[in-house]
Amino acid sequence: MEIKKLAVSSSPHLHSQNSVRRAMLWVLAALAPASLFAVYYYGFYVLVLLVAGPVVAVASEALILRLRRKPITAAFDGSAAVTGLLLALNVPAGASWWLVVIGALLAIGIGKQVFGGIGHNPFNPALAARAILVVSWPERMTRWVGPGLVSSATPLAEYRAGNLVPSNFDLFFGFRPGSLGEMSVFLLLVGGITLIYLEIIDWKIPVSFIGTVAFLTWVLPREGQTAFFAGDPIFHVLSGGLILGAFFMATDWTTSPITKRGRVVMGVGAGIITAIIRLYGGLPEGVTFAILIMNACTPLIDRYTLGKSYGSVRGAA
Amino acid sequence: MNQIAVIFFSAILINNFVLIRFLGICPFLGISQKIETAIGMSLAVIFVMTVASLATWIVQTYLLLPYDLVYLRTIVFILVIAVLVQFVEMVIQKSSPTLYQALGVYLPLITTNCAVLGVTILNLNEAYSLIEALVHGFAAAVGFGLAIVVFAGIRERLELAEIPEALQGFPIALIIAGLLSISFFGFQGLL
Amino acid sequence: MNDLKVFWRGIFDENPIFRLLLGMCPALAVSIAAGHGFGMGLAATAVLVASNILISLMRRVIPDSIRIPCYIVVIATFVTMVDLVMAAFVPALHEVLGIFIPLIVVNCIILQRAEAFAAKNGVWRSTLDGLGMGVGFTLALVLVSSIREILGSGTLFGIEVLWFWQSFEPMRIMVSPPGAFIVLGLLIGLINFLSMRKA
Amino acid sequence: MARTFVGGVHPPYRKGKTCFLPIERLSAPKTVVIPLLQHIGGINAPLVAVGERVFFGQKIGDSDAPIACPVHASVSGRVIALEKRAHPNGREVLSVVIENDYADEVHPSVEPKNMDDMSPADLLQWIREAGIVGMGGGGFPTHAKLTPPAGVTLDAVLLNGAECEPYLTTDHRVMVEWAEDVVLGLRCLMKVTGVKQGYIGVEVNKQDAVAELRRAVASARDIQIVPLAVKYPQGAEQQLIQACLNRRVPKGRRPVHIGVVVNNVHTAQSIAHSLRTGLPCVERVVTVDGASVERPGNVLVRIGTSFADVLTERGLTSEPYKLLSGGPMMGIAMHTPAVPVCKCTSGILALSRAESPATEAMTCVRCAWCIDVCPMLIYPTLIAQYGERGRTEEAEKYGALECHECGACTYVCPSHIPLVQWIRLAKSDIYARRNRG
Repeated sequence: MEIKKLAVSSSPHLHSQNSVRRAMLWVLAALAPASLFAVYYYGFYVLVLLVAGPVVAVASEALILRLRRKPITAAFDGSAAVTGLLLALNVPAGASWWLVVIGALLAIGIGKQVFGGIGHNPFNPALAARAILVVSWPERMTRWVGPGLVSSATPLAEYRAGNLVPSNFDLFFGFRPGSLGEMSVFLLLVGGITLIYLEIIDWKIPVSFIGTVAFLTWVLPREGQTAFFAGDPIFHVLSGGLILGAFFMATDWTTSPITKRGRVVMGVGAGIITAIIRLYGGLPEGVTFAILIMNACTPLIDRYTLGKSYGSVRGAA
Repeated sequence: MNQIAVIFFSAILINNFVLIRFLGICPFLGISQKIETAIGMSLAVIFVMTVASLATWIVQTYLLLPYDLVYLRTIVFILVIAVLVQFVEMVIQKSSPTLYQALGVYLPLITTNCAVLGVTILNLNEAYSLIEALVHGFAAAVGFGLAIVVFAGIRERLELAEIPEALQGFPIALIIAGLLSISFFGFQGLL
Repeated sequence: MNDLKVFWRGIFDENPIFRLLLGMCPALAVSIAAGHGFGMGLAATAVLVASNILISLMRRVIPDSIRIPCYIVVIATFVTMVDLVMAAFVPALHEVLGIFIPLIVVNCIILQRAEAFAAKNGVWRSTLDGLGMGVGFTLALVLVSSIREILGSGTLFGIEVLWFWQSFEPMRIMVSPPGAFIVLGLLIGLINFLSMRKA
Repeated sequence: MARTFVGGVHPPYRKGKTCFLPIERLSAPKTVVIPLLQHIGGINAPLVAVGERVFFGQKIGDSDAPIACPVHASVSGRVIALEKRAHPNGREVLSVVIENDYADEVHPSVEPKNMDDMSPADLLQWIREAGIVGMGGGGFPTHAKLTPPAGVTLDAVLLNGAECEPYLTTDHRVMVEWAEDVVLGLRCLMKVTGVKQGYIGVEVNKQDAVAELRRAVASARDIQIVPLAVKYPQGAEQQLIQACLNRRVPKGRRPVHIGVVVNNVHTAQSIAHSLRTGLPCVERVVTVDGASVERPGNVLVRIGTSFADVLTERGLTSEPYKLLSGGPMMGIAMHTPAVPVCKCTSGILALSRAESPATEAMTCVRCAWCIDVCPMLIYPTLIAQYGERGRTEEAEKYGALECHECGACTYVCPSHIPLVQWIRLAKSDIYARRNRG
């Protein structure tokens, strides 16, 4: 056998066959159970929202890439779909469809493509878009509904008002009003732990984030009270967008620290901000803003948590 | 005491000078390419704004208010700040060459930093006491520093990004500032 | 450069906000509504023209070493005059523009024009320059604030303009600080894009 | 409990086709091409001329450079050319081309040695004269590793039997079949350095090798077999030292600076073999594998045999997509099969396209997997990105110069960025800047 042509390339010559697309498909799969639960709980309308998010996100990404004269294949790497789904999971079930459409456009446009697309955005696109929606149409983004789209208030809002809140059982399995994706803590945990097992996300961020919120909401008195160590950490962990945020949004590769210690700093920082906003702020929920602020701090966190290299040891001639 | 704490946290988080009040935008956008320079600028601004709050409070209490010259506040304050910055520069240069090396280049730029003039006029409008004015000046500058250092971190990171050509420089900086400003909305209603 | 060019370039080629990137603070802060932007633009134009004229007149008298403090005093004087005039005749506008009227003193455009143009040119050309820059600044402010007002309130100069779209729900972020940053950023980007395409 | 280091990856082993096959001797080729540079250091000057007859084991190139190692004729015959030939390092290197007369007439100087009769200094000299270099792939002259810098006392000799590269089973077979020689070579190295404790680190997937070595060491206390976790790059010098001795080599230093000497097991075996027979390093074991190879296996090859000759003898089933010298993680892709087997050629891999797929690089998404797996605990993606933009200061700050190019980062990168390639570029830019400065 004669050898005519040989491919020459730099080592290594093996690859793990990991890809961004594969990881993103896993994230979508991990979000699927919680998404389907929302459809089951609220009805067919939310399926429209959950499909509209990814579809608009992918389409707008493709369009913008086209305008930028970049290969539009990048729109189908799954990251835009994840952004779109996360955005849809972050609106209340009673939200109008156009909120999801505008949100997905903002997420991809202002949140991602202005910075050059995947890998470059400093803020989590879905959360940036959600924050814009919350500030723009606060009533619509807090128009919570129960099953059958009957108007209702979220547990956190009830808690704030001093009203009765659902049992921890209902909170854990998702039988309560909330954003589409924050309903079933149980199913979110299944998805999140799968991603940790697959090493797609690092456990340090969710664990430190949730742990900090639990600790602070236990220790600190809520507004208007003075007793320390009298909070209800289990309620705070199970309600609101904490589980969704901690497992699926604070762990976003591009916008979270790349150093191991930095990820703990990110989780703790987001936990502190979330707890403070929930206990003393003007909004009932603070996960979105907490993660956005930590996103902004990520470059600084990376810079000041750089670890020592293998060779950074003293004591040799 | 509580009032002081409210002024302090409000000036940093809720009414952040740069992100919510739009004061000090020029240095915020202009001197934020590197984290080191942003830190240097922040320290200089913290120093000058605190001292300027003190100086203008004295001028306002013992000169403007007794003699009914409040309408001259703009001219008087800008002169006070200009003189102050010159004076501070000279003192630092003589007393601490290392500090001068760190802050020296930023000092002349501060005269035209509207955050400094802004804080003194706000102190006057709010009729703050001396302590309140000092805390407000200091906290507003800390808020400025926080914003500019975080911002510089993001900009340093974006040096590696493939930002569309038309958006490079100021436009992208403004968009980041906008998103940063939204993030700070979470603190609304705190306190 | 002919006189007309001196006037025109402040409006397009060297528009203070879009091209020189000066005077960002007022452009962001008072652009909530077109009316505010217009008022701010006129106030800044008045100061700009007046200070350009006076500094041009005194350009041989002012010693070089203390020129900046002198300019600032001149500008501060005019700002105080504008401040008082507005308080007397348009108190409502004066109220909403608030601290940003005295802050015209440290608006970089005015000092920059004094230093870069009025100190080196005659009175007539300095007047034209001030006027051009002022009009450019005003137009830019009106543009930014119109966009924010339409999207954020559904009105323009306080008049309902989206009458054909009854279900429009104002995007309130446009009238809050983040909206200012984002709209101005995208506008400058758009203008860069258009001028790059032309070039 | 198997020991290991921080970081690392788990590529597929792909050792199954060759690891149970005994070493076979490959017939000597018609001509051998012996490069005058087969080590790290200064190139040798030729000691023979075209037309001259040379003996088997005759020294044909040597140098006065402090770090250099002579080369020897691996056949007897006539020198037919002295010219630049393709070399596995990718460049062209001055080489002695010998036409084999198949007489294998041994050079008169060749006579067996007895280690016990020789002083450490004699042994050190012999290791140089026998042309022994690091046979794991590094190619650093062995004798140059054995002299500690002033102020350092050597206290450990480590043999590297990790063989963490996929496909390669050279060291594995050497340990299984020639365990006595490996142990004898280690004792020789210990005698030269005056070190009382020797270690042999072996990944635990080679239980037969561990058993053979244990048998060879028997009850002796001076040599310890260290079981190592199966993880890439367990066989990299720094990682081996971390795993076996829990020590680290400081930045910019070599193991010898912390009192450790590390050698490959095949190197140790070669030392023992050269002492027993008196023959210098003229042959080595090479793993021949890859989907395009008809009869994969480990072959004992004369130095200077071309890859083409080896592949002809073992057969090709299809035209290979890539031809590698070394393992798939750190090996070099050859542009021609005419390159000769050198002392540090551990494997010849003729890979099909399916085994080594080409992928298109995308943007870094900051997943930080490269950072998590990096055994040197540096920041591959940042070095690569700054390196790509020519910003050497940042590249250096994030650890470019510590990278030993194991390829773990590139292996895991979900964006398929050729990180090692960019880091290599960054390193050369940093050195270029230093030389200018």
